[in-house]
Amino acid sequence: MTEPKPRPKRNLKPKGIMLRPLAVTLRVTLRTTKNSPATVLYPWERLIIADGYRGRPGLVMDKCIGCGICEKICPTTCIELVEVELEGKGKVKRPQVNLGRCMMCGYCAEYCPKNAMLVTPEYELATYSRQDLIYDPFRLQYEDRPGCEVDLIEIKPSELGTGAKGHSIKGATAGLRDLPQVEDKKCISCSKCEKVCPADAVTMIEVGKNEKGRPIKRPKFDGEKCVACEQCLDNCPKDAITMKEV
Amino acid sequence: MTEMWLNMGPQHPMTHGLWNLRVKIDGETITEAEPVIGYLHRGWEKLAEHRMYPQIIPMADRLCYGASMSWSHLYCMAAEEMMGVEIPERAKYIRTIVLEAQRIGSHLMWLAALGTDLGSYTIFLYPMRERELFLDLMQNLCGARMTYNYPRIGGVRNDVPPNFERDFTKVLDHFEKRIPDYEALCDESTIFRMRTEDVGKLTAEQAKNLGVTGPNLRGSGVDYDIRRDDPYEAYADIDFNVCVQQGCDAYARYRVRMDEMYESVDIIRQAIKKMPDGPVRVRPPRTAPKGKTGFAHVEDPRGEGLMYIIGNGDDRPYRLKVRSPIFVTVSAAPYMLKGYKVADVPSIMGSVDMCLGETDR
Amino acid sequence: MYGLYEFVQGISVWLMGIVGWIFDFITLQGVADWFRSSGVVWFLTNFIVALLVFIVGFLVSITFIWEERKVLGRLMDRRGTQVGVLGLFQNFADGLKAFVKEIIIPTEVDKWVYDAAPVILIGFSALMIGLIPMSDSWMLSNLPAGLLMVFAIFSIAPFAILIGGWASNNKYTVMGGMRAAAQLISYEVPLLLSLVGVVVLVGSFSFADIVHFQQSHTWLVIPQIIGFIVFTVAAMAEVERIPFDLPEAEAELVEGWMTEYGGMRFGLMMLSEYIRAYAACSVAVLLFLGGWDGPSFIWPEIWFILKVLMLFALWIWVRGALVRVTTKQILGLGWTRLLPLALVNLAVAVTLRVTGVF
Amino acid sequence: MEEQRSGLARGGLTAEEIAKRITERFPTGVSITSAKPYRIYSKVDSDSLLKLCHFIKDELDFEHVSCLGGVDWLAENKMQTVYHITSYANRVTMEMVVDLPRDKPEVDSITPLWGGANWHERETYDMFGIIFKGHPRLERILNPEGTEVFPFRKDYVTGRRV
Repeated sequence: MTEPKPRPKRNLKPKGIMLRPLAVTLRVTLRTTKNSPATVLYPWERLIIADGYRGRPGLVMDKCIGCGICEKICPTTCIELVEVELEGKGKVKRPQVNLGRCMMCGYCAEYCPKNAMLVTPEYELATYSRQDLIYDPFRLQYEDRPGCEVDLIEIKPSELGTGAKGHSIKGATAGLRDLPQVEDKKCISCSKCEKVCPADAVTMIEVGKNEKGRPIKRPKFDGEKCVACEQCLDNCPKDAITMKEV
Repeated sequence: MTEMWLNMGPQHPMTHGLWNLRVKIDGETITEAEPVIGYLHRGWEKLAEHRMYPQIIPMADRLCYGASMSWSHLYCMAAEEMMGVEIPERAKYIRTIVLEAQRIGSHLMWLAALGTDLGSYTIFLYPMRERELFLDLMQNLCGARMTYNYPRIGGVRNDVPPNFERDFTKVLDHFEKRIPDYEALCDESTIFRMRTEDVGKLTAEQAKNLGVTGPNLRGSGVDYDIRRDDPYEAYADIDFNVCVQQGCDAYARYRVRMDEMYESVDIIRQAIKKMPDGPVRVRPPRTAPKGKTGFAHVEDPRGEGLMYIIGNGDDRPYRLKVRSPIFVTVSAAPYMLKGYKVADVPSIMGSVDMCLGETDR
Repeated sequence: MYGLYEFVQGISVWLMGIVGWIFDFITLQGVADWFRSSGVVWFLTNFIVALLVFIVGFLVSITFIWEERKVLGRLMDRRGTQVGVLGLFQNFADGLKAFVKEIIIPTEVDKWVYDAAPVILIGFSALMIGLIPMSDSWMLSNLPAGLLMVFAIFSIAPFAILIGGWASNNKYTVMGGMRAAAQLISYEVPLLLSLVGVVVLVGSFSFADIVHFQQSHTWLVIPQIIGFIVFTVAAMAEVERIPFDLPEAEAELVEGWMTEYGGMRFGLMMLSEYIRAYAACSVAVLLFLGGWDGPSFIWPEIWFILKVLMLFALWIWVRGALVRVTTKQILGLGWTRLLPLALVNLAVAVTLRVTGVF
Repeated sequence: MEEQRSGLARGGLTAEEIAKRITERFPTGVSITSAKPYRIYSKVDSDSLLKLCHFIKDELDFEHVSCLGGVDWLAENKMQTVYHITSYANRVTMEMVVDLPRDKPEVDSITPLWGGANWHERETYDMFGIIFKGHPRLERILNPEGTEVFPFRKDYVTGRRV
């Protein structure tokens, strides 16, 4: 590598008092009079929206499993899981977004393990009242189309420099996600984790019987299905579950 | 009464944000000046202590709207230093490219603000017109126009879109032809030269001692640029000049920034050419050990930005300290202003490139 | 040529005839005679003529604002105002908005003076419109000293600015008023000196005489080019336009002497500025660019208005291209550059006169 | 190649050399944790801070205060001030950590040496209540005058209105 070449010095002394600024503005005037100016007549003309533009969040109801990762990662805590009645599923939890607080960072779509949260190209969101800014899960729905999903492709630190391609953490991701672990002594076999798990990744396995004859169950976590949402952690009555980082 | 205090701010066209410049004037000559800040204080550092590591990135974007990516990038660098994360080569190059694009955007906005300060709305609109092109590039890259949320601890959010190279090359070619327009409006206008030359003198000694950094420091003739002298990301592999002017006045500071725009264009071109293939994001640890510290400093468009971060054993930092360049530079304002006229205040403070979001934090 | 005055006089006589006939009909002979008397007709004629002249001048001033918005927009690569057809309704929308705004008077202002300043400004600006002829027929009166009169009125504005700034009880307005006073005083001298050349050549202060002189000889911009430049620069400073808008330098003095005025007071002050710009442009056209002189396929009034608008476009261009100067520089420019130039111009005029070229 | 561009070859001292000179000069009071290119990390006693600062300013060309901040360690019952001082000539940034007792956080001001530390020290006082002895004007800067709490201390209850 060579030392960079210094830039040629240009003569920037004012020539003819102030003729140059006048000439430049005149050139622009002639150009804008002939062609149209740089400004856009907004309601009639619009800027081109790029692929992956981050407008308001959108939700694909069928894909959502109600894991609550979006609620946890949201920096402004504008996402809240609310109970909704769904056909065929009964009462389930789905995200509701308060767009008055949303800053369109796209984290919910990025960290969503099922690509149920989307970034939509909708940006005209003004309403007349703050109530109207709260989008319930049904209003939040958006058609599931390519370009709105945000993929999260990462490599493990150990793979750095090995020429490894990234792995998407969405879909089947055994060994790429953090996995919960159960601490044997603390667990009281309550099966709560099995009930709250949104991805059906927890199965209670009988490992023996206690002195009263009741079965002792321990959860088994399925690495293929687990989405690392930490619902089991939060709901464990004895704090017996911890996350094991990959 | 021969002297009076004049409050320029907090609501004043000169201030570019919320701060108060109290000047004591004798007629129109400034005899004393006292910047008052804190109107925009949001407790950013305390807020960050209550956020998870990834959640701080969009917050860091809001430190400065002019060059938001350089702040979130700085946060990521500091966190990587603390966690000991290495990032992929390609991510380094992408970061270099967007940082330089941010630098151009920030400098364009500064030029625009300087234009309105000096009374020319034309100088406001021309740079803003070209800044729009860079916003469009960023929109293609990461989906947002101003607060990008693009760098991540361990890389960047996504790989560059298709046509990235073509778009950048086109915009840069167009932009490079536009810079002479600004120079014609500013450099080659006698009145602009009269307004900016020999005002706001800050000698090299003063500038060093008062902690003035970045283009303001180089305008005082000190040859120091963190990009070259403490290289981060891919700057070590790229050839560029450090723009230094010996004038020590507002015009020198202006000139440094204009030259830096040319340099940034060159840097982006080189980086695009050298960009390797590969992954762009390493999985970072979710938590950081307690008591582990790390700091990183970068050449922000406005000067030296530094973040010092301490881990807490869980997924939130224990302490995050931000050094904002303008916070220190504005403390040097009394030295720049003393002895000049009230009419020189806009050109002096305009040449400093104020940004209150990062100053008050 | 049928003049405006005669035309309106005819209408007045006709109108008064009708009114007189009505009073005749109801057998009020004395009242009818009074309405038909020459005094009433004379008054009505003058009233209507004055109204017409004022309205037309006023509309041209408003066109100035529109022109500034549009031309400045194109200079800056944008479209300018879009309200209504070609943005023509913007001024009326602005005026309406200014009218319905709440009248806010800051505490501890000197109320009488605070109220008087906009009145003085707009009043004398409107008076100036009346004094500027648009053609031989489109004028209120051919004053023998019309030029002097216009500039006497022109220099009353700094007084209003000064007292307005002082009465507002605000540091910015006081500084703005002081700057205005300093600037206007220093520019009054080159402004008037640059006109002396024309007066020397023509030998009259009357606008009509000056234009007739140019019609018979040549446009005075040719021998008096230095005077024209000096006049343009000085007039820009007088009207406080960028690059010379120090008294209202918004970057340092917020809005200068206008800071504390709001609503229609502010609207009137802005309007008076454009009226003053119109007056300055008109005087420049009358004195240097041949006034209403031009090929006769359109009316001379249209020629005049076109020339004035073209000259103002030049001002807008300068505004778009340049930045504001500082007090020190503006005073330096006035006293050390413009004043000697004006004197040179005067010397040229005297030489031309003495050698008998004109 | 990198060295050539970095300015280490421009006649400046390397970080290791600086660390050596500091340990020679200050056998006690200053402990260099690590030194690598462009970086020196050190822990300094609050008594020897000012002496060290004089030394590195006058003899080692450290011209610029990059950063100065405070840390409140509630559990360890101590406070820290952290200095990052840069040398333009040597291209080295040095981190100095000074431990202070939490009940009486006082440290010498370095503002007389570097004017750039002025507002940083004011801010640290404002947020942590650390007293900088010898500071020309130790007042509130970001918080309004008359605030009675130090909001960045860990025992400050967030959410409370002052």
